[in-house]
Amino acid sequence: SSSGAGGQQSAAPPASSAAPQGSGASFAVITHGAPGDSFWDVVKNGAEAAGKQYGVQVTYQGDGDPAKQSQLIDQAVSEKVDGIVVSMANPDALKEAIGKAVTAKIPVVTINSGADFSKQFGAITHVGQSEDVAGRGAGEQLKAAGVTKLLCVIHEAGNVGLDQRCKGAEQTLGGTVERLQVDVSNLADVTSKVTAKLQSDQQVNGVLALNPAIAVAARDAIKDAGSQAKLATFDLSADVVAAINDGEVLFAVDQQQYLQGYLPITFLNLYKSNLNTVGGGLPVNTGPGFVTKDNASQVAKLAEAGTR
Amino acid sequence: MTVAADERVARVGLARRLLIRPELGAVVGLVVVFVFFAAQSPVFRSPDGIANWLDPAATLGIMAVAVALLMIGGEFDLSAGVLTGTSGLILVTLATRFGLNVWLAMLVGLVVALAVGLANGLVVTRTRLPSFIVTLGTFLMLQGVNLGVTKAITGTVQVSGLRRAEGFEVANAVFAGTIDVGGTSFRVAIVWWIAVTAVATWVLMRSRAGNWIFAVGGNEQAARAVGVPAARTKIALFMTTAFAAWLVGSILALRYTSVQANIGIGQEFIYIIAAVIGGCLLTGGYGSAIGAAIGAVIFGMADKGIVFLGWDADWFKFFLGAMLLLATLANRLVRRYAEEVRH
Amino acid sequence: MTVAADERVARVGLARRLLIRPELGAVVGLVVVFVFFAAQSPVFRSPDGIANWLDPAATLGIMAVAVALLMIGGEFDLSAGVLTGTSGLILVTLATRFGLNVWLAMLVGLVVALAVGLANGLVVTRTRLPSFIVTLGTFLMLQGVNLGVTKAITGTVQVSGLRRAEGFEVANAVFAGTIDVGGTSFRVAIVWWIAVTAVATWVLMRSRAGNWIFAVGGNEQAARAVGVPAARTKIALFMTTAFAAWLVGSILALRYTSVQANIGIGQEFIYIIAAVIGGCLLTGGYGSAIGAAIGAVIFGMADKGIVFLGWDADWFKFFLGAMLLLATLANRLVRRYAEEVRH
Amino acid sequence: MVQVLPGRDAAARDAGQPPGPAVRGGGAALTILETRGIGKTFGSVLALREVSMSVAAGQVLCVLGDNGAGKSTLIKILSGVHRHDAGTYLVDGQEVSFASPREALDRGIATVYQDLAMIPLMSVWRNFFLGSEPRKGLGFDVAKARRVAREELRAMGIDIRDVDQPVGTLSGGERQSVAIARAVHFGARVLILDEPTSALGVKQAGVVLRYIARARDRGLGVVFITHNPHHAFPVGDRFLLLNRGTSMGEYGKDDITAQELTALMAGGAELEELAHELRRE
Amino acid sequence: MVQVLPGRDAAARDAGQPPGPAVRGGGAALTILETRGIGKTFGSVLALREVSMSVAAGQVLCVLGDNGAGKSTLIKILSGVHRHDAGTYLVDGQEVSFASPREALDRGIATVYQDLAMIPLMSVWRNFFLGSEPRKGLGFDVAKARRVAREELRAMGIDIRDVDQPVGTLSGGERQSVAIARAVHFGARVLILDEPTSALGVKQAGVVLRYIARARDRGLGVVFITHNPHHAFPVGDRFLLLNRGTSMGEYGKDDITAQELTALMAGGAELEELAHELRRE
Ligand SMILES: Nc1ncnc2c1ncn2[C@@H]1O[C@H](COP(=O)(O)OP(=O)(O)OP(=O)(O)O)[C@@H](O)[C@H]1O
Ligand SMILES: Nc1ncnc2c1ncn2[C@@H]1O[C@H](COP(=O)(O)OP(=O)(O)OP(=O)(O)O)[C@@H](O)[C@H]1O
Ligand SMILES: [Mg+2]
Ligand SMILES: [Mg+2]
Repeated sequence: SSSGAGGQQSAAPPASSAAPQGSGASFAVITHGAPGDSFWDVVKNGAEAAGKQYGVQVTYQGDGDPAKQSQLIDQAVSEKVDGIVVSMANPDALKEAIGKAVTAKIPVVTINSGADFSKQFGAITHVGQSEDVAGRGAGEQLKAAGVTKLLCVIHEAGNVGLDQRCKGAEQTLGGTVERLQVDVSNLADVTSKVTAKLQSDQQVNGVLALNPAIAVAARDAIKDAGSQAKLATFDLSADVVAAINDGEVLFAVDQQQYLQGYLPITFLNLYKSNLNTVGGGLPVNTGPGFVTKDNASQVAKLAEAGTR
Repeated sequence: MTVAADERVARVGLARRLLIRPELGAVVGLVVVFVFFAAQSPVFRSPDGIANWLDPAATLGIMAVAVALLMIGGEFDLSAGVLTGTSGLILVTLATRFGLNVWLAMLVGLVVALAVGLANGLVVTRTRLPSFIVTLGTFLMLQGVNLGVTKAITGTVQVSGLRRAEGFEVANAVFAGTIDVGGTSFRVAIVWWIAVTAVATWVLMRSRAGNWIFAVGGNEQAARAVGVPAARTKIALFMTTAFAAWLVGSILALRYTSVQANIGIGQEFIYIIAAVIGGCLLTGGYGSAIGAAIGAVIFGMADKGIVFLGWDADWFKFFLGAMLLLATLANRLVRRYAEEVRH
Repeated sequence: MTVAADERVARVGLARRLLIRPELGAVVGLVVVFVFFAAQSPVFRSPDGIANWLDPAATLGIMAVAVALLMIGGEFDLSAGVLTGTSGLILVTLATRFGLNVWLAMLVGLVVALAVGLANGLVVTRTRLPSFIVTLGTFLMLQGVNLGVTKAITGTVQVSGLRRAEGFEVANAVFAGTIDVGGTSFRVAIVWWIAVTAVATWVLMRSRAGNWIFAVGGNEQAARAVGVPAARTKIALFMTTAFAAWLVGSILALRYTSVQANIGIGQEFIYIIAAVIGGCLLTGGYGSAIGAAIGAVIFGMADKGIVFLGWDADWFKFFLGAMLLLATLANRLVRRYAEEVRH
Repeated sequence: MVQVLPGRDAAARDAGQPPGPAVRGGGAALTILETRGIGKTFGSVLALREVSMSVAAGQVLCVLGDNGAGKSTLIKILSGVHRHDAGTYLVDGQEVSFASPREALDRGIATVYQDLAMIPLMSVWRNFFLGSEPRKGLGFDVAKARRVAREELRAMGIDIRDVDQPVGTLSGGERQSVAIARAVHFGARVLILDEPTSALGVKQAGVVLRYIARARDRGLGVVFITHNPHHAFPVGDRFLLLNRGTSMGEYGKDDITAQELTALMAGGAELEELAHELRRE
Repeated sequence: MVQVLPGRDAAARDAGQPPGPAVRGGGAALTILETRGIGKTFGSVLALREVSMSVAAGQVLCVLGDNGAGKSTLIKILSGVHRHDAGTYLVDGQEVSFASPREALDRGIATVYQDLAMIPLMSVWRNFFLGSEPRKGLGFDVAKARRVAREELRAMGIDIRDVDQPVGTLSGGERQSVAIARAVHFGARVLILDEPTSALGVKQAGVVLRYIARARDRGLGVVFITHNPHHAFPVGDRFLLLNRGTSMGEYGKDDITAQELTALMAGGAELEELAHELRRE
């Protein structure tokens, strides 16, 4: 409810509005998000928008396997890019690769998770909001809405980020949190599993989806099961915004991940041209924000455009 | 001399004779899994519960039946899962971004899906590369297309808003609606699934094409040698799978009114699993459509049953694996009892 | 009469005779893909770039070679990918949470991995269920175990901190270190990969076991009929795959010093893909270890080459699929030229 | 090695190009199949070189030769499984190059192959009608297929317990009988049989020979491969001798005696002689 | 149907239980294999019922019978492919029930199967030594395997171009020759041959018959299945007749003439007669 959507929005003007400086620099964004993941797609959009604006080349890659992610960093190092943006879901695994980049004098900005290790690994700054902080925020909101038993729907078993979101919610909710594993590539299956859970456990009075598509499927499930459970979700889509407007979804956690793509490119560009660093080693926080019925209509268009 | 009077044939009970059929072995697996969950969870065996686990079994079943035909014909289609996504994306994109009528958008989706199936079939039969590798190529390429095109058109990884499209209401009722049976609403997809299974069974058992399918899967060279149009049969099978993918993709798109670009990835193996549980041989030439349909139910029941029992989600996959293994084993033991050493 | 003088044998060029070997077909695919990327990206062909794409090719290659042996023997192992995760999790968990020496923890991991391989082999040979379905069961069950045990012990879905464990330095150098060649550091995994390929090739071509592997994959009944210990051969193959999974799991764990519970899921198919690109038949009885190793390089080059070219990540899968298809097609065309109609 | 009787060879070749039509049953025989200097290479293997032959309606051509002589390869070219890569192949005087066995079948050429026989997992009746299923409406007339398959097999002296049995569980001879019964049932103009009697009992082999004679009398051309001179001589009208991939000449029945034929096939070693040798220890 | 000569049957059965040892080559013959009332059922199919037989060292037992009589099933029980489900099976007087062909091989029983022959994708020499690879250090003595395979085949009159050729590309007879050469090479005490001559040319078949005689003379017991009376009579010492899964009796060579044997095998129809019939149109 505190995201101040309008204000943040001006940070992402259309690419043509500022004259590109055309430094010819190239930056690599390497995240732990699988291609096609709706959260990370917005990060990608942010980074690319910044790249266009500054006239720098931005490449985006993502892989949930830390080994693959570190190989992507190695590749960027051998390509001698001018800066690397990396999300650290698994800092231990990336330590060596990031170390190599730092040794090669390539500036690194860490994003999303891994704030605690950012400075230690030699990154110039950290931009983001760790997943468990976002999860804690969601837990608080749900608690305020009276949820005592929450179903946290995990659509990718073993994904660190998703696990951290659930854990964060667990810490602040105060009630019990049950996990449910579903298969994100088969929504009929998601609906049916959430329904099954709601049918067999009448105590559940809250559902937390970690992906907008799951949220839509869970909404149907709540209807099918005739349950009164409250539904909240991470991240936005046009459908979710509509559902929030209709009161079917209580709120959506909005990490404003657009900034996690946009800002690091800005910082790296400034670092390259002007040796600026931001935050003095302290992380730059991008959220969490919440989209509720109050501000849903404002962000609806933006979500549809892929910037929220 | 009538066959029954042949002194070289031992008298065998009806039960044993029935159990020899591939699908009836699967029925045993079905019963085992059903009893297991039904005994422990009253919700599981309630009409509402049944409607619930039959729903995903239906969409899985439609695909499993088509994939089973293809497997009997000796080929795989790894692109089938992603193609459901492609069909859905085409439907929603055309209807919402280009203002096409839903039915017209579905037609375009069908044409594209059939074209993909045709391409798979042509490449497999022309190059004689294994279909596993060819459709793997298609699988990866379609994944890229789904994501790339969706992003290019919408700027996000999903398209939505089908509800407002023209013609949605009727199409939704036909493909994604529900029917009331004794106060419980069942998904209409179940009807489609039964229809697909019935047609596939008829084709396999009672049509010339069915004979050809078994033959090209059992021994393609021998089949060609007696004049079976092997290439045409295989191409038709790939197109059948593509058709099923279009049907399922449309059902899901109409139901959720939005489609994500990564939908269907990984499902291709679930289809194959359901077909194998239902008694299809991976090497081709053997299996049944009803078996595959039952395999889908077994998978669906095990998948949902674990949730009904409320077992720890972290161990979900463990139970699922154990359950599938047990169901297949029960199937196999029964068939072995029925046929003894026959292989 | 010497063979060369037989009037029924046409003279055939050396090139053609070489190209008949399964692995030399794959070499052509390799050259095609390499030239494609090297022509466009200087980094790709630089020593650093080569070290880059050889690194994932090495771990993939170790698995692909083992999986190729198993496929030549007529079986699949879908649990191989997850088993790399299991081995790594055991290593890191025992070394960090229970204070075991790294070497001891690796030994425990090896014992567990071999036990899983043995179990796969026993169930497949005893029940005569298709290995696809048996190892699918193991795959799911191991997934559940990986997640369930990791969560139970650490409370999260990953374990880390191996760097501080006793014995880490040496083990890391042996399994996950780098070697300098002309100023470029190559991963030591490449050496392991070459060693595994060499041993596997020797076994296949020059040992009795190799003869048995081809035979059980080509026609198990016929092989049994001439006295080949088919069950023992298959069990040994499953254990070989498990061994490779342990090796790769340990290499990755020592290198990244942490393991996520979902690691390795989905990799099983990449192994099979690499083996098939390298010329293995999915139906068994044909293939080579070197071919599989080359298949891994082709996959690794395509996978990393696309990134070097800086193509849009959204379309990544599309290019990957097209590349694999082209590489396999090149391989096939060359082999067909070499053998003409022989099938 | 096959030892060719000197003189005969050339004579037969002269006489046989083109072969004089064998008049039989009152009708003038027409040449249906003919090859001229046909050849086939597999990779580096020259399986067949420069073979010329012809079959007329109402005529039985026996193809004889050692193992690996190229008999099956010739058959497979005639029936469209392989495409020849040298020479010409004429059907009804028209040059052809079949892309698939379907095309040969459509010309009325039915074949029993030595090694491409059956689909083991399919039932007997499905195998029997494979590729030529009787229709009933849109579908496959299953009842008719079952009945005809059973009857045809019974007529051959093979009493299958159950036509629903998978072919893979039949005995070797039973399986071969199914293939022969099928070819005879569907053979329209030419019947090609590659060692059809090899796995058959004496009685069943006799039935097959009778079938061949009957097909011949009905005016079909028959190409018959066998290693058994006792089977070849009674039904053959002409004898094509292959050796190591090339033709050693085509003989008319009147040019050759049964003894000479046996001698040719056995390469000089007589079975009678062998019998003596075997008794001595 | 096989028509059994009346009286003979019972007489032979009396005389044959247990069979008198055939003295040959000066040594006293020992019974190696023996079955007593053996039977086998496949699902509902009774393939073999109550069959008793025996083979002694230095003796050739011919198993004769119509297609589907159960000959191959009997062979497969003897060589450990199937397990019998009735009666007893004795090797060297000891009751056995082989779990795998390996066990039979270890007892010196080598078999040529009718349908379980070769691995098509494997080369000739690999197939030849499959299951009994010559060692060289830790590995497989490839050079020796190649050489021996080529030599053994040449000795059979099969001149394979290239022992590296996949078996699947050999002709039917060449493939069968490889199986026979292998069994002869590895046969230690008993040689079982299921229709070994069916796909062979006259010359090659003669070589196989000579092999059988030679094995017999070396003191091996031989079980030989054939449909060709011209092959059976010269080498057989005893003749076991099967019909529709049951034994019709076991005959000594002296109890039966070649003519009677042919008559038994053909079920009364003589080939000579048939030849006449075939000439008439
Ligand atoms: N696909 C193939 N690839 C390579 N060589 C082949 C192929 N098919 C046949 N040959 C070779 O061609 C030769 C002729 O084979 P073919 O099968 O025609 O012999 P055949 O006369 O039928 O012998 P048989 O009497 O033993 O059946 C054989 O030596 C065989 O090895
Ligand atoms: N696995 C099996 N399942 C069912 N029936 C079988 C199986 N194996 C053999 N039979 C049946 O048993 C009978 C005997 O078969 P077998 O192969 O022993 O005959 P055979 O005497 O060798 O005949 P042939 O001379 O034709 O080779 C046949 O009728 C066959 O159909
Ligand atoms: Mg032949
Ligand atoms: Mg037999």
